[in-house]
Amino acid sequence: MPRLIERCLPVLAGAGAIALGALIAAALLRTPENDGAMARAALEALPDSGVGNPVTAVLLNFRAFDTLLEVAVLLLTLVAVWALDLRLPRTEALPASPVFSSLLRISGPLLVVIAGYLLWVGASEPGGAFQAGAVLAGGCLLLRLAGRWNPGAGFVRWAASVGLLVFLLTAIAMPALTGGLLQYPHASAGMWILLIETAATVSIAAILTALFVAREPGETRP
Amino acid sequence: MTVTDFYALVGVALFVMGLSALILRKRDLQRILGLNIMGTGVFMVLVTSALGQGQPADPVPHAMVLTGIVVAVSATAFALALSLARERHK
Amino acid sequence: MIEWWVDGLLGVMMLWLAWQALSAADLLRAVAMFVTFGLLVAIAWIRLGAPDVAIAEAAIGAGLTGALLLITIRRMDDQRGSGTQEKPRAKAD
Amino acid sequence: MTLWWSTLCVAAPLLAAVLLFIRPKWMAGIALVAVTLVLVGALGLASVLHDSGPQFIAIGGWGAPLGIGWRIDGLTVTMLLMAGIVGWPVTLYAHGYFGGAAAGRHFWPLWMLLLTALCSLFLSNDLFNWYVTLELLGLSAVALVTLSGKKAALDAAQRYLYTGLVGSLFYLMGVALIYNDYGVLDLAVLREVTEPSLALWVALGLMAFGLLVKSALFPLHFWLPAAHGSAPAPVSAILSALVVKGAFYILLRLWFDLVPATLPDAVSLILGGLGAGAIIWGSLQAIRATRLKMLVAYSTVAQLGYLALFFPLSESGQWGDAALTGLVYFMFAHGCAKGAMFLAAGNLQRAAGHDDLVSLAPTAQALPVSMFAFAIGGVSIMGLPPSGGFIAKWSLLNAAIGSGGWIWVAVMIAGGLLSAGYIFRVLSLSFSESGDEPEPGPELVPVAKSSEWASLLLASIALLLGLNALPMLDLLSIGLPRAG
Repeated sequence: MPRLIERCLPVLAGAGAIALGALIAAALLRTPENDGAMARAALEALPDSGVGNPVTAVLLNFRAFDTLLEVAVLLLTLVAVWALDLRLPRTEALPASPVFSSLLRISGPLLVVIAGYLLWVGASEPGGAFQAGAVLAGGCLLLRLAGRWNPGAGFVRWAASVGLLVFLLTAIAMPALTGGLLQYPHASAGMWILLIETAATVSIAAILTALFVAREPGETRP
Repeated sequence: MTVTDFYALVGVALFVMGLSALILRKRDLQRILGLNIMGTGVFMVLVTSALGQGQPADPVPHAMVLTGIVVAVSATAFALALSLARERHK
Repeated sequence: MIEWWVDGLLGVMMLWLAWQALSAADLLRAVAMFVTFGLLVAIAWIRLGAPDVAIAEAAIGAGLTGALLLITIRRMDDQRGSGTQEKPRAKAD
Repeated sequence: MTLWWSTLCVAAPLLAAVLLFIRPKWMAGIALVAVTLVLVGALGLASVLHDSGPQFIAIGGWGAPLGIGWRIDGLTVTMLLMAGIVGWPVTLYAHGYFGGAAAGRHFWPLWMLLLTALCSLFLSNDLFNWYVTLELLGLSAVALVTLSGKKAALDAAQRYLYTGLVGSLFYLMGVALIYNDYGVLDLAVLREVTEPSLALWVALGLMAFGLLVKSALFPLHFWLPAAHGSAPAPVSAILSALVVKGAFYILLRLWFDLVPATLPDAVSLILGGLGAGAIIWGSLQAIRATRLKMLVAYSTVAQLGYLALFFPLSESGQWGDAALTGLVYFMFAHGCAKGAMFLAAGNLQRAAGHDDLVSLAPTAQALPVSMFAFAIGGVSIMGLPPSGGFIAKWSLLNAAIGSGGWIWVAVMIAGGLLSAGYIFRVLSLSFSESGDEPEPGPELVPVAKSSEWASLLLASIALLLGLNALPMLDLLSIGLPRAG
């Protein structure tokens, strides 16, 4: 009996999946697209958001609460991975080679510059904290893999959490300034967003790097 | 059928492909790939919903997908670490 | 007409690569297929007018996820290879 | 004031999580303060509600449809109170349970993030914001399960993780379909604009499936017993008492605001049927269980079935309100009772080093406080007076009788008898005379007094809910949601 089920499962799963796909496809194609009211609302509010890139405006202003929780998801993942206590070997550095180190000398600073550019330009053009953080994480990883950089436990913890901390403190400070949660003062909205994004970039880079390393700093085990 | 519809259908196909892989595959890594491809399918349906009739693109779905991508990489990192931890206990 | 060619080809390629990533017996090959898939998805985002998403997809969805997958495969091999596994110790019940 | 109280519920645990992450040494003190603040926030909201009715908060000052809104009515505040009231003893308990152990270092930030997710979920009224809270909730729950570090827990955690992620993606696909159709995420706006269509039905189906997987309704419960049974005891309590209710809460909101009145009766009948299946199947598995924590976990599967019984009952006109009252009271009472039972079971397991039912008697007799807590929790689970479980089941039963749903009446009575079966089994095994002094059993590990009293505290609240039900029922009735 179990063998029969095992043999039938691919067929059943395939048929079920196709039926499900057909149903969703029918639902998608049968309906007219929405009338774009949300797009209009977002673009109308854009001048008041403090930034020029509509996606950044949604992420850091209109729906900033989503993003706050999302940064919390990142921090959560780091704790979760550390809690698994993977006991990886202490050194996973790549063997030193002249080619690699000269590559590093060029690409390290370059990645930092690109990250800074993405962060800055995100206010008005495509880009922003997440993209910048990911690029910065790439740079940090290269440095770590080359054995050039091994930050201490305290540094990693602060860097990983500063984004969430700044974001949260800003969110709860706003009611005193404007009377609304996560509601920035009109004149300085852009500045607040840049502050949050800068802190978030540092944290995203730190967390993504630490997720890759997967080893809790300050662990005493050899 | 418009180009937008076409991409939406590709998204639906990716969703069901990822789902079936998750059910049928045995190895952790393949199932994690399945989850990621399933997620990409949902994101594609979301992004196509940003394109109305001749209007400028709606930024809200783009922001949702950005959030989704970050959540997906978090979940992937955790899932990979978890399967590594299970491997050690074998 | 040209437009349709680009999008049609892109869509078919994405589906094929996803299929390959999910069915390859060799995990390294599967990851390679997945990363390529991610890059094509990034192009699709540009075609759909979502450049912000495209940058994030290329950097995070393809790049970082790919790196995580690769290092995990390597760590799995290391763990299986080294016979000196320490006995796991329970931390609490 | 509404803004401050509701912000407190989210910001206090989140800030605590960050601080505990930066400085793991601070541990329990900060967590206990944060949970207390959640409770204070929930009580503050209750008083605001009492004075001026349901409230809305537009985060960022944008308002629907552009911004995210918080909706605060009796249901919201009851759930927030549940989180605070269950969370407080659990935090106290975890302090004794983890002590200085390494696992505790990770427990505290994870638990605080879970509480943040839960409070945000209860406050929110936005389809996509719910997705983010669901992910935060689900990932922190899975991470907490892994803390025991045992193979069984890691296997259960993986299954829990994959199932939860599939559930989230189904939910998100449903959200995508709705957004494609209406371009709105705020539930209050959607309530006004949605009309029955194929897309709406498919979207609701996808979302409901994802949420039912996450709230473990039979037969989608397959991941629950192992995860809840193998987690560290305070985590089991959190998962059974609170986490499964997060997804169900969203389902309930969708039911009232998004499901059109033209829903075929068959759908609610099927949901009720699944609930009946859960009650019977889960109870039978609990009766057959050989380990105490597995017994309690299967009891959760059974009790979650009662939540699904609500759907056919809510269709029954004037009895709908009674059914909703019963349902919410049920969630609250089950949270307290089940939390207490898991905490008590954890004490027994900690003391004996195992939780095999047959050899539990000496341990049970050495820990009278914990056994007493387990018994009181059991009284509420069985639905005997005077307990919160009694009030809840009484309301549900009333609604079923009033609307002539005799099948549901029969199922509820059968469920009550079956739950008495597994709970008395534990009690009789525990208090059975050890007879002619068997082998001088292994030394018992001492259990922290605070852990014993924490389980009793939670159990007493389950009892108190039955002794003084009126304030709670009043609160609940403020802005009671109605289908429309």
